[in-house]
Amino acid sequence: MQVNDSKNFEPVIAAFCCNWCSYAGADLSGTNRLSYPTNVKIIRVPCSCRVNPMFILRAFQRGADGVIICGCHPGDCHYTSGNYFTRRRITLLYSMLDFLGIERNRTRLEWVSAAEGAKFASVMEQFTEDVRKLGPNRRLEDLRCRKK
Amino acid sequence: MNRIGVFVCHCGTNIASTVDVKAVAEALSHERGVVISQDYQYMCSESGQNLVKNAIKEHNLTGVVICSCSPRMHENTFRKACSEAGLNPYLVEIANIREQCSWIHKDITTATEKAVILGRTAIAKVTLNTPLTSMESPVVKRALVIGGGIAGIQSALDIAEAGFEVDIVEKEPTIGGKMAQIDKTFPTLDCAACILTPKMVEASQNENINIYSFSEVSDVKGFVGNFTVKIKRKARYVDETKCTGCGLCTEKCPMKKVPNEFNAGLDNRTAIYIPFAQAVPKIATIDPNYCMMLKNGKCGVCSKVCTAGAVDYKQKDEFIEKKYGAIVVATGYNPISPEKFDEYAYSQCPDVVTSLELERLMNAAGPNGGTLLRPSDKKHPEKIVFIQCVGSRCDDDRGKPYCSKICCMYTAKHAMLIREKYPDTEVYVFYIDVRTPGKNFDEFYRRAVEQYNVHYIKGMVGKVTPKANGKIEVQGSDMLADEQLRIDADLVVLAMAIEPDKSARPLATMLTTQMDTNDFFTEAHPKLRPVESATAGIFLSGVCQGPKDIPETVAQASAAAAKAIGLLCKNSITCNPCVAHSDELMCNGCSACEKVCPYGAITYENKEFRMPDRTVAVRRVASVNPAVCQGCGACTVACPSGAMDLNGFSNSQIMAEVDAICK
Amino acid sequence: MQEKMKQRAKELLADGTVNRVMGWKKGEFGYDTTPAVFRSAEEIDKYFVCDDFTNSNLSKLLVKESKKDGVILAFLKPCDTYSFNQLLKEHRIDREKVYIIGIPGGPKLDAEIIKSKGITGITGVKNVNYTLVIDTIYGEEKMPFYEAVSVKCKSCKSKKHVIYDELIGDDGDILESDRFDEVEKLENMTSRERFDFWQRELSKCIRCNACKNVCPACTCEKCVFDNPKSGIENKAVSDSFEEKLFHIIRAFHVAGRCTDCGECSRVCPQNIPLHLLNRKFIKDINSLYGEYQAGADLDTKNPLTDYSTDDCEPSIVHERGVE
Amino acid sequence: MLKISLDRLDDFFARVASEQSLYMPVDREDGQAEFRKWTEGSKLSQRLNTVRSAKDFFFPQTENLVDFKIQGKNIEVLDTREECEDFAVFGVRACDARSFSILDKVFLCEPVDSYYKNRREHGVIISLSCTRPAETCFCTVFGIDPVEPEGDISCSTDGKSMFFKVNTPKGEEFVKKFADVFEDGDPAQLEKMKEFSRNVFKKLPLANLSTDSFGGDKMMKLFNSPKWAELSEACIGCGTCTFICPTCQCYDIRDFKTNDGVKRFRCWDSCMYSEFTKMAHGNPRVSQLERFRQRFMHKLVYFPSNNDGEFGCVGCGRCLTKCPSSINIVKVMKALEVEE
Repeated sequence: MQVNDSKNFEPVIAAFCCNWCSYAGADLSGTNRLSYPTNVKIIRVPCSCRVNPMFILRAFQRGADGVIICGCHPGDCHYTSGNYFTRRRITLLYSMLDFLGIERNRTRLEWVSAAEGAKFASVMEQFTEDVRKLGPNRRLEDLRCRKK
Repeated sequence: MNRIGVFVCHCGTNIASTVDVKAVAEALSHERGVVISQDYQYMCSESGQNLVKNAIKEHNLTGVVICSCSPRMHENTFRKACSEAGLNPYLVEIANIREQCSWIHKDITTATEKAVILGRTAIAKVTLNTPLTSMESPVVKRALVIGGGIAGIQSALDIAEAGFEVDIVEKEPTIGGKMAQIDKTFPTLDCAACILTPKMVEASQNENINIYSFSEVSDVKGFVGNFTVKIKRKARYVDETKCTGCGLCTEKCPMKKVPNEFNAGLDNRTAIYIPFAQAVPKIATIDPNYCMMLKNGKCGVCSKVCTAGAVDYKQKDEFIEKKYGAIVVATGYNPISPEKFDEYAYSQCPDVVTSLELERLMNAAGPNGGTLLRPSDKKHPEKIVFIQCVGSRCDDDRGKPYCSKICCMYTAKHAMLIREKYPDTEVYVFYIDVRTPGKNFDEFYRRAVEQYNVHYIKGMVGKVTPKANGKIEVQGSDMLADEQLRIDADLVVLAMAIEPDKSARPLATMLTTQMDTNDFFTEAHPKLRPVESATAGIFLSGVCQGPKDIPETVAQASAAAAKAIGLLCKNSITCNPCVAHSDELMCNGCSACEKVCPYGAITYENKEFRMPDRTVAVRRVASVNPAVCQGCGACTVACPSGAMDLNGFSNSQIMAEVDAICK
Repeated sequence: MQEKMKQRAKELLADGTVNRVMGWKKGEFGYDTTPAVFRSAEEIDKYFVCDDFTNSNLSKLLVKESKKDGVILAFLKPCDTYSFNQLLKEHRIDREKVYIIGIPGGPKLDAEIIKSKGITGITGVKNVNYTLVIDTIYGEEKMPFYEAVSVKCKSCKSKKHVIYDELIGDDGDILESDRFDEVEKLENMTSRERFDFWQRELSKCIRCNACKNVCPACTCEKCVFDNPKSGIENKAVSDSFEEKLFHIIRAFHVAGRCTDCGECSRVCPQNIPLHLLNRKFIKDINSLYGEYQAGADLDTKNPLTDYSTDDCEPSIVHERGVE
Repeated sequence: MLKISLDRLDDFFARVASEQSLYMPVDREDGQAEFRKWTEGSKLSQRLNTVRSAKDFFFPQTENLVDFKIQGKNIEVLDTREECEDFAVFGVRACDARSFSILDKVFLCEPVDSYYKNRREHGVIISLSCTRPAETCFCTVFGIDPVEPEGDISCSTDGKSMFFKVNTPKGEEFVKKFADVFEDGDPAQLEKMKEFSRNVFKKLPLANLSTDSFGGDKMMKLFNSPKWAELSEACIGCGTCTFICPTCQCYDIRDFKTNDGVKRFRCWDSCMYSEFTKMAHGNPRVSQLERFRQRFMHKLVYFPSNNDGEFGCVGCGRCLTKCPSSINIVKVMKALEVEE
């Protein structure tokens, strides 16, 4: 059972993008005028391995309904190995969130290269839709930060 | 107190057509800390930049937010502009309202809303920005080349030509490496020695090059531009400064039963030896494992015959320490041992040889003076079978998963040379695939098949059995004809896979560079930075990075040299200030950060701390070398206490951005 | 056993091998033992105890003790040696300053379990052939030994000492344990059920920090939760989000380092099954990145500071089991 | 004397709960008890005590003090205080019942803590006498009679009925409000039971613990005792003892930044924590020894010194059960007493 608090629910999506691949991929999707929902707001990080689980939880606390992390494809990391660490950390974190009963589709990790503007747009489109279906984040929210 | 200036760019109509820039500027002007918020047609234009510069001066700004195109586009432009106006360039943040807003959204209302949020996010971050200064680190104008094969020699020569001092460290008594052992080279069939030895001589004569032969790197400290390397000069029991290389000692030495490595163990040398005639440096070396004087104190012949008085039985290993700005790794390769491949009967039959052994058998300076004879009975082989991919493209742990790349070509070379010199000899080659990409390579292979009638058989050899009559039965399958073959050969040649030299892994640890699972050094980027390691100042030359033939090796050696020269040309390196730093008071010294650092930028030291109870405690704490750190941030997440943080992308900055976005 | 330990401790004190002994001290009611440092044979004779209730893990205390002058003798149970090794691996303990005597492990008992059976007024507990004879002010009570075994000993992973200078008693083996059964049970629930389960459990948290302060993997000079600069510092749970944040981040910080000693659950005054969070990480690490036991040795890389190029993608989480 | 027969007790609870919030100890799945709001089907716990004490009702772990609403460059202060609704807490043991008088001394003296006072004025304490104490109980040491607990109303049972004794005007009002549920009963049997219970208390292992060595006048001698080092050695510096203690009353005031402003709240703090009383210059209590000493000195010396000899401990025994290292006030008292 999904709870939809309002019909016009617009999810807040925080997207962490690595500077070298995914942020550039997002730029490319802009250059090519490939639209994706305004719900997605990007935070630039040097590498996906900079994303601390604290940031992800913080986003949910502060009202995000979905968090997505994007990095270079495995093997293509600008810093050679960063995204491999990301992959392990985020897999374990997501598994833990799932274990605690947080909806799986609120979190995602995607590899988007600087050339994949179209992929970036479609990934964001899809993710926003998935989160929209889930409804507002209630299981991992901080009531003090709930929007009135 | 923050005094932030916000500058919203129209980018002509690029932004302004879908984002109400005036509304964005107005909305952001109410944010805390914002003292001026303006919009302008083209913020990146000179007049736009002047607008920013004037505002900085007029309002004494402590931070600047530019709402414009991607920071990948103009971040540097605005940083420079701010810097010119006296504001630290790292107090600038860009809100990307073009690529990530106006260009992808169509509805002005929602696009404007989003632009405001992106602007707020940048404001939230910039309030936490701190001024950063790029550090300058001096460069020692000397390079170290580790390995004196063709790769090392080429890199050294190129660097020396550019006017920089180079040291070559070679673990063998002579430079030259594998190429010195090779007879002819493909696809031109010119003599390897003829093209290599002049280079060796050139290296020894170049006044910028200093060769440490019979030496090994034992420790590396420091970082790009400033490495301190400890070199172990192994005792060769001959004074290098006195030995003239006359070779008299090697003639007189009574211990003549030492397997000769240079000839792949196919013949013997003396205990005091010079590896080969054109060795560089041409200095004798005593092999302590065989020298009777060193083993039991009886003999001393070499010392007696040496007119230069160069022999010194008391010599000890020596260590020297030198500073280098750049290091080129050229540690090369070795063929793997055929021992694990029992089915090919290498250990049972002397007439089953490896390709490198065949090179020596055919070489004029080899054990047979250049006449191809079977090792067992010194007879001329009439039927020779080559077996390809022994240990290459292998899916079990006896061999290597990769293609060794050079075997197809050198086998074609061998087959052709044999057919040329001994037309009565039949040559068979069992192969999985013949891979001949390269200039004039496929033509070369086709010549072997078409012109020299070498029998290429697509298939694997199942078993090699030495027979009583001296023949060797090779059982294999011909996959194209779909039949089993039995060939009674006189000589079987195994194209062994090649692997990185065993010294590479400990070296990689010392250099804090990365290696793949096969012990090949990992390049910084497989396509765009193929000759640099991920560790700044360490360059990769030759097969240590992956299987290569000679032309490729030389090309890469020169490329590595070019990169090293590029570094050595600088007087100092400007470091990216957005690097990690550790708060010593919080650091546990647990080593988690060090383990994830791809650059080896983190070291530990024991430091004294004054504790709250006024006692002094010694704690192990991490310190980041800002000249080596590239700012990826992997360590910041590995650190459980949060002692490690990243300049420019600090925990608090990113969290402030998260807060602003999720508001 | 206890007598042998006292004997050996006194010998080592006497011959100067060590100048302090770390063990446990008797309490008021025969079940409340306290970790303690003994400095003389007299103290040992008078107070030293090692019985069914000496279940606390001494490893973490050695972080502080190994910084003091002289060598300290520590009695470590098999599970404690894993914690010790892990601390050694993280450079938190000076090995030279600790003399380890490995002692047989549990199963150790938990007085809280005895009390939860309604037995109260306890003045002494005896183990008579695996029946507990409990003296109370209301008369004698009995209960089977195994019913009072503490949670951390119920699914013991190993009876083997991974580090020691000498042993008292025999060394045991690594055991096949059912320690992941409970985790699996939760995994098989629906997402909603899991959420309700943890919401109920974690809402009991009073943020006393006992789990954190007792944990041998939590030895940070300054914990992020105590550090105003970390951005997630807090002293009390003001919202159900914060209890989740605290326990997720804590489990994440000890992931790959937690030896599963079970101290967190033992000390939790609210009986929150905190060990399940850590075990979830251990189970995931084992199944996704290969078997790994923190503290088993000094060399194997922590799976979280290591990687393989063919690791699974996080989507594996989305694909498996029940949503 | 007012009574309700035990089989009608649930009706009484339902009746009270229909008019106001009623809290009482109920059993939890893990075999421990906690105070919960009464709902249909709630069963009064038979356990001696709850894990958390009853102080939560008047001094909750966290509590919002004031809000600041921030809009752009404007800040607005919002008073979030509201008049508390009437509520009753049933089943408070004698130790916890006494704790309120200790907390009152702290929070109701000038300047009065209006947040605490608000709750205190609207809460009725219905205490319950003890019949089956645990080995960890030592309330009698502090002059508490567990058979005649304090509180607005005190209850005791003779096995058949629950007897209600009204102690305060607030209790009087409560009884009046629900007068219809009470009967009149003969407490003869009850008095016998009480006598029996009193004898049980005399047999408790800690019954003879002495407070003679403590009090304000022993300050310097106790403060400088060399025993503290050894006593605090095993303290892991957690806040378990503090947070389950019915009399610990230290708190911190903090700000939480919400999306549109700041919530200022207070939360329990523990003198066992390394961050406690941290000031600009650092922390005056530099090691666990000082922190540990502070907690016990406060209960046994400073508090009585400021409050006419009343100790800051009620002998509930929670810290004896819950301390991860089994160090507690009794061990401290015994150790320091030996010295005397």
